[in-house]
Amino acid sequence: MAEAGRTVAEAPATTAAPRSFELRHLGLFVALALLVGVGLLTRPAAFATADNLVSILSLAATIGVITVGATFVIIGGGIDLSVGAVMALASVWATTVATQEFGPVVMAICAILVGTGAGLVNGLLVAYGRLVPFIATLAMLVAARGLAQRMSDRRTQLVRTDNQAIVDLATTRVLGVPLLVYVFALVVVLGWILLNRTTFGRRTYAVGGNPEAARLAGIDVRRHTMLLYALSGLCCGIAAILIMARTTTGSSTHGDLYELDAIAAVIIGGTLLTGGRGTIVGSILGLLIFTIITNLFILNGLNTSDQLIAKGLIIVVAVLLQRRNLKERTP
Amino acid sequence: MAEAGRTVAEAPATTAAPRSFELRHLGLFVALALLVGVGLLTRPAAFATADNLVSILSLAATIGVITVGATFVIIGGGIDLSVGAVMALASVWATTVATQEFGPVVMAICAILVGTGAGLVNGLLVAYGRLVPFIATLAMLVAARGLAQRMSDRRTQLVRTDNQAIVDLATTRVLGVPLLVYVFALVVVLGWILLNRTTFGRRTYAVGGNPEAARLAGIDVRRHTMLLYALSGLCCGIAAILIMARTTTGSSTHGDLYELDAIAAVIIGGTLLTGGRGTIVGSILGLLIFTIITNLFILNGLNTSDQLIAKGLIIVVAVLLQRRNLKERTP
Amino acid sequence: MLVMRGIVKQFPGVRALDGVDLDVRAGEVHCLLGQNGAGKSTLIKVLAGAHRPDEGTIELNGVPAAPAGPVDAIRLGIATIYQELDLVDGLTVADNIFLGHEHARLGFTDRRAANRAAGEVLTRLGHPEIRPSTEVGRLPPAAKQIVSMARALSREARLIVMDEPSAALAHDEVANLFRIIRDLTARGVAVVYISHRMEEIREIGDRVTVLKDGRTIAVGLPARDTPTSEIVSLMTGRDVEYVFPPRAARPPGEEVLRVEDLSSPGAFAGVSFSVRAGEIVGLAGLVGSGRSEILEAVYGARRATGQVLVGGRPVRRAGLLRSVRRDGPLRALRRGGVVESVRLGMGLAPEERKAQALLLDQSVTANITLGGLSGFARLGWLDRARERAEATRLAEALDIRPRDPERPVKTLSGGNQQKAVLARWLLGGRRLLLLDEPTRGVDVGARAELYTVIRRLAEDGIGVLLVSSEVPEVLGLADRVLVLREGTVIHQGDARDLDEHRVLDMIMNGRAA
Amino acid sequence: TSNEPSAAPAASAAPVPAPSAGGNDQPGTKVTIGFSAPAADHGWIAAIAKNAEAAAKQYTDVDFKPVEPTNDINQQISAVESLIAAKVAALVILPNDGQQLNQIALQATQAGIPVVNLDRVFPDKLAYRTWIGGDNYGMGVAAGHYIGKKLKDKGVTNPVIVEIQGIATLPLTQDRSKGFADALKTYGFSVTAKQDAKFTVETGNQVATSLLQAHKKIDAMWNHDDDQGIGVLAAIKEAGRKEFFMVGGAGSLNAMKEIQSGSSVLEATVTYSPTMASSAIKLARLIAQGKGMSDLVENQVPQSITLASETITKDNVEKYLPLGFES
Ligand SMILES: Nc1ncnc2c1ncn2[C@@H]1O[C@H](COP(=O)(O)OP(=O)(O)OP(=O)(O)O)[C@@H](O)[C@H]1O
Ligand SMILES: Nc1ncnc2c1ncn2[C@@H]1O[C@H](COP(=O)(O)OP(=O)(O)OP(=O)(O)O)[C@@H](O)[C@H]1O
Ligand SMILES: [Mg+2]
Ligand SMILES: [Mg+2]
Repeated sequence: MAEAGRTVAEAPATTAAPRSFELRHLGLFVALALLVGVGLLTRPAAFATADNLVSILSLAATIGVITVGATFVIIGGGIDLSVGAVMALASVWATTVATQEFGPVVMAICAILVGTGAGLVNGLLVAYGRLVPFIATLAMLVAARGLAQRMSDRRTQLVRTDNQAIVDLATTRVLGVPLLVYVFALVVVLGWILLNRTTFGRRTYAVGGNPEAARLAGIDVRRHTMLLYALSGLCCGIAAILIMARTTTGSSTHGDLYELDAIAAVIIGGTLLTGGRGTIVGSILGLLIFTIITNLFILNGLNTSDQLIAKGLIIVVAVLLQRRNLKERTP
Repeated sequence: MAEAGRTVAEAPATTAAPRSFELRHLGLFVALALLVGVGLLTRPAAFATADNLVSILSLAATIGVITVGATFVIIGGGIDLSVGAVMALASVWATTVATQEFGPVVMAICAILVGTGAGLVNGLLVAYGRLVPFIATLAMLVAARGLAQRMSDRRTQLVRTDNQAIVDLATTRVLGVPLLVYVFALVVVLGWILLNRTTFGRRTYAVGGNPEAARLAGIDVRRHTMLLYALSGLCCGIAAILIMARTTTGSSTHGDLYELDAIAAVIIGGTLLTGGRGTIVGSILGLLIFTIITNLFILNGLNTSDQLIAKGLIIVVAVLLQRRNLKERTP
Repeated sequence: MLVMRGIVKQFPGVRALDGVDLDVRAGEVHCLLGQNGAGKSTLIKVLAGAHRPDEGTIELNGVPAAPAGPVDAIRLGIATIYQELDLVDGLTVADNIFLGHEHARLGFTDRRAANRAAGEVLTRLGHPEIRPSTEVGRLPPAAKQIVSMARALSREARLIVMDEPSAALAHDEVANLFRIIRDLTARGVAVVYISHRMEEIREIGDRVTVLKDGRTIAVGLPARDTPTSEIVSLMTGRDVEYVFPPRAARPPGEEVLRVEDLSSPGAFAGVSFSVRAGEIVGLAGLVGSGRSEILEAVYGARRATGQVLVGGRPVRRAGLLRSVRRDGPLRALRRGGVVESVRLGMGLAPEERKAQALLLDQSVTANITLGGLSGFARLGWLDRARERAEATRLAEALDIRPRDPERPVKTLSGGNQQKAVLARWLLGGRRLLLLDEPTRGVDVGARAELYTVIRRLAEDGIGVLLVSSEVPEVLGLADRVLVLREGTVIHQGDARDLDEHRVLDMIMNGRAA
Repeated sequence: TSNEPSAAPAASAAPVPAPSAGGNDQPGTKVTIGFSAPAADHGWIAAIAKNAEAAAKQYTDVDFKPVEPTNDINQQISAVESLIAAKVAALVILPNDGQQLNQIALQATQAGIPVVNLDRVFPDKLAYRTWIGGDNYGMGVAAGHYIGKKLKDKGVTNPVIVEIQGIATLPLTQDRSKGFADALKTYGFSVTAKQDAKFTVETGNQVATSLLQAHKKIDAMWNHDDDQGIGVLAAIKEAGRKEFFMVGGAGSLNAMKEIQSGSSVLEATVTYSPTMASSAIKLARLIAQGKGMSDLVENQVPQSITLASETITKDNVEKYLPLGFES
């Protein structure tokens, strides 16, 4: 009897071995390699320097941290449009006169609390208020920007010189690499562990892939959803610290359109907008592709219009290269 | 065939009549009514005038036309981020020196062709190139803006006085209402008919609701998907004509962030981002809510920061009012 | 051990449960029977905490225990295998099995321990070949069903509820399932078992509760001794003869389908056969023997080498059974052309209704007419009145309940959803129907009606290609039978020359008859 | 594309005196000048970029090195970093936000690269060698005086004065509004309503449409920016409103033509000329080559140069037409 049943899953088991890490992101690596090739060809002296690499990573750091949070939300079946605005709000709040009184540590904590708080509100609206994520976070986007403008009186707030420790994140280098790149790397590693090695991560896939199944398996889908948005907000708070470091300011204009960039990076990285599938590594690779494109343009002094056209084409080509990963299961 | 024992099951059939039109959009109407109430209370003289009503409709017309196209795409399970950029490109192309030589009719045709063409490219990329819609249309957004900047050399292109017929759409009034509002109304009615009374519309729901089922039922899902994006592009072309009429210009800056507004209106109107469900009427009501909010703010002289905060709150409240329609099936 | 009393559950517009009682003893297999839509799934969802009952009490071992949610039910020792597969495609087999009670320390998962434990459970279920690290989305339906079972078994449950676990399983798998159930009951675990297959009830069941229209109408009947006819008449309120309609006297007409040397790597190879007008051809084989794949390839929905030749274009005329032009030469089907297949008069009722066939949010009408929309349209303009009339007629013919064609399909019970899938291709204008497990989840009464309908279709000159995991069904309904084993046809011949035993022998042991 | 000679004359390239007599324009050591500005989705900014490029083209001893314009501060920082890494001889920076780019400008200065700060100012004087820019406050003052005087002359009391601002979060917007309010105060007037648009034709049109509904009778309107002014004028025409007069800002060619025609409500505009970019390049070259300005007595280029905001009306528009930039 037992043997008779053997055929049920034999074929798939052999033919469909889980795609290994390298294979899954092959397309992305190819795209990256091509871009690097272009860089080496067009600007050999400027592109391949350690300095330029550091510059690319510094540029990617802020939005990279946000992308980690966005990956969680999207794998969990949601979307967070408010990331840029929440980061702006956190940066403004942390640089108000009142906050700056208390020194850099309190400023950092303030940014993180504001970010997490806004994320929590998103989470409550989506999970318990049952608002569609797109709308709830759009409302947050709008409101957070408004609030940031109000708090800052639409002015750019400088980090005071006695709180220079914040800015040091961008200027102090260890082994030639600014501290904020380390922060970025740390967030990526922690995000990866959380997603791949903890029950929280497993459940995120379940909640996004089949919420009804997750619920029936005894997962508190609402609470989990709420936590995902809070996590995204937390990342925005950390990103706020980084942007304060890089720009030495808090401003309501920070992070404009970050939401589109972050979501695009996540999707290019192979995460499905419908949830349930995706990887942190893919998202970060997707983001690096975007960042390197920009860097290449800067190095080559292309004019803006042509840059935009080229960027559109490159995105299409990059994604076609890894089409196999992205194609939906429908025809 | 079998007669016995059917009574219990039959009775409920009568009580579960499909929710009527009014009921389905009840929440939206309540939200609209509330806004109108606020308008009447705060600015009785300015708000309730025929003039202001016309003003609101004129403001809504351009993006309204785009929203109709976006509704189709989203019901069909896709998303179109390129709408604003495609409209800008169409407006620029139609106002180039070369095009303007041929008079207003050719300009209008040009705008429509450019819009439809860009939409077709989107459709090809999504349907046959198998790109994720978000990415394909994001690439189009970027590229179309770049192309528009290049064509216009980043200048605002005025509609020449001998092509004033285009501008007349905004200035000529019939029964006190500018022509472009009629164009808007016409597009809405045609869109409604297409969605609700034709096989094309029915297939749109099928393609968005379950593409695999649609395919196995003999629908050419790819072709249909392509047509949906082309339709969205067509709407962008029409919108380009309206924006040329209203601003007397073609410009690469037109339609900035229209994509977010259009998608938000569609979703507030009860269409699911996952596809397969939604209505044109809902989208238009959603859009009117947004337009009236802005109008009210300006009538009341609110500053932008407060506007943003209030807008965020109002969106949440409006959606909570019709939560029943929007709530996802998951807990 | 479990006592449910007066359970009432109201859905918008439907009283799904209207005072149901259920008693289950420890260590027994308690069968729950009832027509499609009787309320079986709803009842067990109440039990599993997935639905909150409007009225009624639940007692477990004499203690009131109304689960407030799935977590609660699990804690009370109730594990459930749901009718609709409830797995997460993006996760591995092991992750799915332990979802909600992961092997973890301080939130960190122990992947190796989970894989080991999953492997153990799967081995216990007789399926060591399902690898714990495989992504569930890549498994065929039968394997998913096994994973669902593994998941229920992985909880230390005192009561396991199985909602039509055998629907996706073939004969040998069912035997395997029964072995496991006996195992469980021997250890004092109670099992609530739902199935529409009478012979299963007789084999495994101890006692039977019958539901009808949301009410209990018989409690604790002995499963082995109650005559089938009595149970069926309790369920349906009438006498149903569980027999197959007589075969057509007329010889079959000309070929409507010829398949030549069809192969698809990894699924099947060198398949050749033909279907004539008025003929029902059955495909028998184990789960995984490639039957669904053959149907899909014939339909143009899957890449394959070889040739598929299809009869001429049908005349489009609405009407249940008379609508096919019987002439026209065979023509080769373009590969990958479902659209063309449909245009040429083919229709496929696929295996997984939810994933492959239904628009869950849409009305019954919209689902039925999806395949033949252009038949109701002129220049794309829909004639909605005619559409609704046709759909209503078909819904009545197949007894889809509730009898409301505007109701969203997702609110129908599983069996009624299946009927809606079939109704789509009965709309008319078909020359060749490909039916993949058409009676999965359909109750006894409706099943007999379905058989009649399929036979009538054939009599009207339509060719039918039928896949079913129930050998008696294939033998009783088909004119000719193809027996498949591991992707190759090992026998092809008249159904009357075969009996169940010989077919089983062939598909298990590969011995050609 | 941008340097076709035919496109230049009336429009972008500011009329720079031909390199000749004055010692300043004589070729010197070859210098590379880096240039970074916000993305050109606005006529004024586009003119800035073009003027800078055109000015650089005039000199054989200047290697012009522009980087990707962007509206994202983070990316502009990166762009400037790349220019520092390329070791240019001088930098011309029009920051998206002076405060936010201060740090990186400071780095450039510390790396020995003189920075010419164009228009939006860095808060830290150590961050730049020279600042050249327009006078935003003065622009508001000019507009305020024009409107105040005219209304006073007409004898209007309690006038309805409407202000349409540019991007609200830019310091320059706040400066302009302050100047406007201060000037009006001297006449005893104040702004009745103000709303901000986003420097685009479309937003100008949208904001104006609703503002016209909010105020059925207006006496005067100041619109900060001639680019968005096209949309504002279209809205005014559409509403058929004529009872008020309007003052523009920046000084685009379109606005000047409207003023010249005398047929629209636009009576005047106050300049904020993108020619400053040409001057900035010239200054950067001089600084890099260690020269002074030949018309000045000093040996070195001055630390800051503020352009005056001029008022263009029908009477003097002829003179300004060649300076107008195409929006
Ligand atoms: N979520 C729901 N909303 C509305 N009605 C529902 C819902 N779920 C079930 N029903 C209705 O409740 C009744 C009982 O359905 P249930 O699924 O329990 O039947 P069943 O006995 O399991 O049938 P089957 O044998 O076909 O699976 C049906 O009429 C069905 O249409
Ligand atoms: N998603 C998949 N990935 C890889 N192989 C698959 C997949 N689905 C099915 N197969 C393989 O294809 C073959 C046919 O599978 P399938 O279960 O559909 O057969 P079947 O005879 O139609 O059985 P049933 O009628 O129960 O569906 C088997 O070898 C199976 O393992
Ligand atoms: Mg059921
Ligand atoms: Mg199958």
